[in-house]
Amino acid sequence: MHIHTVRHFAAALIAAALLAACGKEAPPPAPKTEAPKPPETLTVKIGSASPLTGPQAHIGIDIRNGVQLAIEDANAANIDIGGKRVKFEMVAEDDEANPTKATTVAQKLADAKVAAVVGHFNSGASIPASKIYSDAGIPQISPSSTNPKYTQQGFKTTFRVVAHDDQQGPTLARFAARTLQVKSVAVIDDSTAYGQGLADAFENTIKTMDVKIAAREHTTDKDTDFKAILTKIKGRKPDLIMFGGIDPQAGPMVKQMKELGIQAKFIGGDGMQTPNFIKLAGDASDGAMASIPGLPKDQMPGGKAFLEKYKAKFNQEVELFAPMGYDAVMVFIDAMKRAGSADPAKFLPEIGKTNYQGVIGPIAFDDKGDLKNGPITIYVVKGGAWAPLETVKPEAGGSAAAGK
Amino acid sequence: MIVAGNHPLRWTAWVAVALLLLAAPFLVEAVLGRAWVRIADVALLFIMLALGLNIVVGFAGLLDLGYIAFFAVGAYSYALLASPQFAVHWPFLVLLPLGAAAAALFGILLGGPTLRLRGDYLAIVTLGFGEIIRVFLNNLNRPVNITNGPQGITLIDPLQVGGFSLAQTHSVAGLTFSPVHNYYFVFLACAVLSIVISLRLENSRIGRAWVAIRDDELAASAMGINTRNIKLLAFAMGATFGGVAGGLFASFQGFVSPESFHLIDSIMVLCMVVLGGMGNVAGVVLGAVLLTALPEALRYIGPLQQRWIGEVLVDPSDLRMLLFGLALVLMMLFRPSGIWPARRRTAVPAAAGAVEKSRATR
Amino acid sequence: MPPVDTPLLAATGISKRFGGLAALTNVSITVQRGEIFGLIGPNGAGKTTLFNVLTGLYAADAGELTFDGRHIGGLKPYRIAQHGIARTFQNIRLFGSMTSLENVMVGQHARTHAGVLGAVLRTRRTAAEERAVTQRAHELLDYCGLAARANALARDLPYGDQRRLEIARALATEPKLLALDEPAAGMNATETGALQTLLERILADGVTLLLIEHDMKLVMGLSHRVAVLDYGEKISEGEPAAVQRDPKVIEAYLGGPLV
Amino acid sequence: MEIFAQQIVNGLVLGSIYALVALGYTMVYGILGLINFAHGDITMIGALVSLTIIQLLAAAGVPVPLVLMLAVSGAIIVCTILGVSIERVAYRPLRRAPRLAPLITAIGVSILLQYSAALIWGKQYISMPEIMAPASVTLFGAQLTGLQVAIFTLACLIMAGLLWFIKASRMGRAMRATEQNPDVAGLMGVNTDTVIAFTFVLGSAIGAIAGLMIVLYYGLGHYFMGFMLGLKAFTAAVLGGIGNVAGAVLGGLLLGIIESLAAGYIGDLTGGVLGSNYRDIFAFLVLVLVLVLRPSGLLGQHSGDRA
Repeated sequence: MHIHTVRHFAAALIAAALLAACGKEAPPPAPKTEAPKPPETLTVKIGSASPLTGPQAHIGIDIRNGVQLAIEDANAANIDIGGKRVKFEMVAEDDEANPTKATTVAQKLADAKVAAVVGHFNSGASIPASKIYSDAGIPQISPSSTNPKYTQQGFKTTFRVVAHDDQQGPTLARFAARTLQVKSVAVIDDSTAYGQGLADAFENTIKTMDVKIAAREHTTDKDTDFKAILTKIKGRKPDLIMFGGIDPQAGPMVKQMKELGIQAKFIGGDGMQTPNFIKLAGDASDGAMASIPGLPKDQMPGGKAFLEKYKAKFNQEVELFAPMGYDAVMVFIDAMKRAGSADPAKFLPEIGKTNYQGVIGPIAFDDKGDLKNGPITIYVVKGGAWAPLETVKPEAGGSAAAGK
Repeated sequence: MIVAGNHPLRWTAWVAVALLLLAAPFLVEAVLGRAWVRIADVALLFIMLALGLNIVVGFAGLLDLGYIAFFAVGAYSYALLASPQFAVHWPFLVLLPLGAAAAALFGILLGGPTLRLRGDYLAIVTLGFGEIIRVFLNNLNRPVNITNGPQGITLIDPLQVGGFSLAQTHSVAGLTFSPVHNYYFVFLACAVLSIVISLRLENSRIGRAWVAIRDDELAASAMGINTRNIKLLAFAMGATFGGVAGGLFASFQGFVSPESFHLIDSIMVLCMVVLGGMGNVAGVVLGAVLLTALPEALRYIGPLQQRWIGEVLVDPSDLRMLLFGLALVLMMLFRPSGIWPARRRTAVPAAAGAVEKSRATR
Repeated sequence: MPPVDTPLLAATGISKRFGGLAALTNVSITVQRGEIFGLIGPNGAGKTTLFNVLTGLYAADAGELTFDGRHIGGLKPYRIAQHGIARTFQNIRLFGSMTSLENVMVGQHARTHAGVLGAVLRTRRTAAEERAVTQRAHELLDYCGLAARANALARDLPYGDQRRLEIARALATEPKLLALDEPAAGMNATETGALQTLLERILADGVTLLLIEHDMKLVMGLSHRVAVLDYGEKISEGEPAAVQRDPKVIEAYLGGPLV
Repeated sequence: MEIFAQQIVNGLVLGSIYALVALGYTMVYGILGLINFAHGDITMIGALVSLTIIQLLAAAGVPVPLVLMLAVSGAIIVCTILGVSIERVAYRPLRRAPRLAPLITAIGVSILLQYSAALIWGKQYISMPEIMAPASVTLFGAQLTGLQVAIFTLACLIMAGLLWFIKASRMGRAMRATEQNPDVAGLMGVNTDTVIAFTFVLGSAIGAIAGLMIVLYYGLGHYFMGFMLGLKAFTAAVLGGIGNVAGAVLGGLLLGIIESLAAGYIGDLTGGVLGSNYRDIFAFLVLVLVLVLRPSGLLGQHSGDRA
């Protein structure tokens, strides 16, 4: 029996190795633009890591598309770095929005010797992966992870081009207290890192602004019945309900508010500023507000052109984070140019000194790698579409947010 | 147990396997890249998890659908006491046993009131338990912040002995030991230990009592087996494996958050046990390795479709889940004892004594 | 140590109801040390229910159980087995996925002590115990005529062997009383003969036997005393010959009074 | 007071949905002793099928009552075919296998249904066009829409119909006989295969109706929506006494009310230590408590841990 076990085990190992080998032989995604290489050309790989499969695939693919567009634009611009013509190449990996898979993917990108990585989408993926990039000395810019902790780990390689929760939340709070003049507010979150982080930041700021927290409630990112918490909130009669979460919850929530006869206004973050929110909420969506970091897309410096280019290329509208993905690549290339090298060790110090005019607006980083406070735009649903209401400029002082 | 004449051959085979396993990370890195060494690390962790669940499901026949909760308890025990969260940094030699003990305690807390329930109720209660643990981990950041909620815990200490940290690259005798290599050897040792423990338990008084309970609980109790305690023991042992694996996971990843401990992760481990062969240690190991490697191989399906059909028709992660679901059904229908059946379970289970809905003799 | 002249098992006034159905009403039996006690009665008379009460599977609604001088009423089955009552089942309940040898080894569970730590560390004590258990199991298989079947899966055994394996497994618990629920059911004459020899040998080796059996020839031939149940009540008790002449018994078996 | 009344209304409507799904669990469990893990996902399929029909027909301008008729018929047809096929392929061959086997198949079928739905409908939340204006009345200060009243009434009607059917019809008697003892029922001339298949038909059809109700009430569908719903409905069935039709409905309504009240009041009652974030585990706590303290449920007679 023992001898059997051993043989089987060996067979299993070989089978596993073969399986792995099969996987390896399968070709990587075909590069879109193949050009004959002149001898002085230097190929620089840029990684893109986001969920390409699973429930969040549409947002992950959006990011990858942004990266791809940037790389094609860069290649078309014939960029020279350190005297060599550079051809950029994208290596896209799927992290499945799963923390464990994210580290595997990060290792794959490190193996592929990418010069820089745009990713990941979820904070839960960006954080564990950031350690691997840091160990490998590969700079990483997340286009979308908003968890403050992401940049607080002390890694030199970690940046983001999106306002984190502690920036967006307080801005929302100030808008609610000053512009909307609310006196009491109910706060709901969806118990995710994003939703709760945003709601906490909002609550912590607005508490200090003479606004009463009428209720603090929670739901989940899978629930669709909010009647119980909304009924409780109804009893507290707040002027405003703030929701930290994404559209599949925000939509039905607004609808159920109306059914319960709740008069309060409704406001949320970038996760619900989507066309799908309006579809899910129907007529009840009218008047709902949401913030989104950056200027309105069509007011972004390169915004209109970017939107058109994106649509022409992919035959679909930008979901959310494609502009951030695009800008992340451009920030890398900008740093490479200034350093005169595509070697991460050389251009990494330059990233921190970035002062770049991107699609999303001016990009500069503070000492942790967070985006220096940029503008945040509040949108409102009017006649079945999102319309910009107000762009809130950063608070005086510039860098980083109201510390908690 | 074995014919004496086989001894030289047996030793050669063992030594060959041992050498292969020791050389594996370097071979894998050379052929497939370092990412696959990381995948091997994860596979070794899953071997431990699957072996733990195998004690509960395979040996004792108790369907536990919330097994990942014990993994979570182990991971958080480690994470909380070796990270800036509470600014304490206990050594792993204390934390791993502590995590195992905490998980075992949870196993007993769960099993105590619920183990007298019949199989399908037990399944649903354990499922609920798994969710309860996750919901608590997700929400114990208020009113007092313990787990840091959905944001998770960052900067967890790597395993280290004295000044030797597994999270650093070391060079020994011309070989480069990167963190994934270091962890590979630690995990390999733990996995081998788990295999040895499983095998020894299987062929022991306790192991036989587990299988007796699985085959016929009533007859087992008539043979003088305290079925409740022995089942509790199975839960506690299974949980211990999960707790240790959880601690290792936390140190390896450097980050834990509740999203790593969903029901689907419990089901994954269950799939490994069922597909490999419930109750058979070697089969379960094979199941864990296959089911860790397979999804990685399936990744290439997406780009292949893109290339051949022009678009991704079947999302690889969907395909993976469809295959798992289908495999669970087909295995139960046609090969209930797994791809590598236990010696004991070679016959079809339809012939087994226990028949559904059989009334106690009245 | 209880005095030797007390009965080994005394069940007094046992009643058990299932919903509206009275399965046992005020049944009392006593089994003396060193005898074979037969329990007979028509189908549904409550014999197996009484067995299940005696072995702790059911709790009696009323009545007292004393075994070897100790109260065992309300104890869990495993406690009763530890006290020294072993049983077989009418519809064979072996551990199908284990070998014959392992089945008998399981029987020794309550008489051995190895725990998880001992098993994992393979301590000297555990190894010695394991060897003793294996050896004892082989002896018991041999004793019951199953030596050649040691490594066969229980579920693959022929019917008669399964019955005998149940007995071997029960004996492994080192019982003072062995309760057999229709051990000869489904056996042919040769097998029944072999069974009779085996039971007599078990008795000779000092184990008291309690026997439910439909095979009248077997039960009357073997038993020292017999009790007859009908509709959950004891209608007769005594030596086989006397019981066979009891008009109540004849009536019960022939189904209704002879007018 | 008005808030309390509203919470009760919320709970009753949510509970009615649990009740409808719980009926499917309880009937199958009663007859086969099997937790049909896939039942929540059958409800999900019912919801998505009716959603698709409504989307197509409403866009084509078909009158609303006809749309609803067609949606419910379509959902029932798809779900019953699915239910019966699952029973035939995945459960029937395992009827005499160890208990673990059909449970594991059930989990497999559940995963298969979810990801097949993901393939067909995608993983996005699908929204429903508004086909009915939500008319609402006020009762004891609580807002009540016509749809809410309809859902509650429907749950009660279906329960009453089922009770009558099981008591009075020939098939109902056969179902009871099979539940008591399948072997004996077989000997008495009951075709247990047919009875079991019929039970799946009934359960799946009710699940389909529940699916439509969910779509109408919440206005959206999703491939994963059946999972949590199924768990809670199963809890409801256990709470009421599994195998018991009236118990399933009672359990569903109670669970709905417990959840609503808990989400609404637990934060204040515990001084903020617990909050609505624990809502989803109340169902499980109820389940554990019931199973441990009274395994037969509120209306059940069988003991929960019979061998």
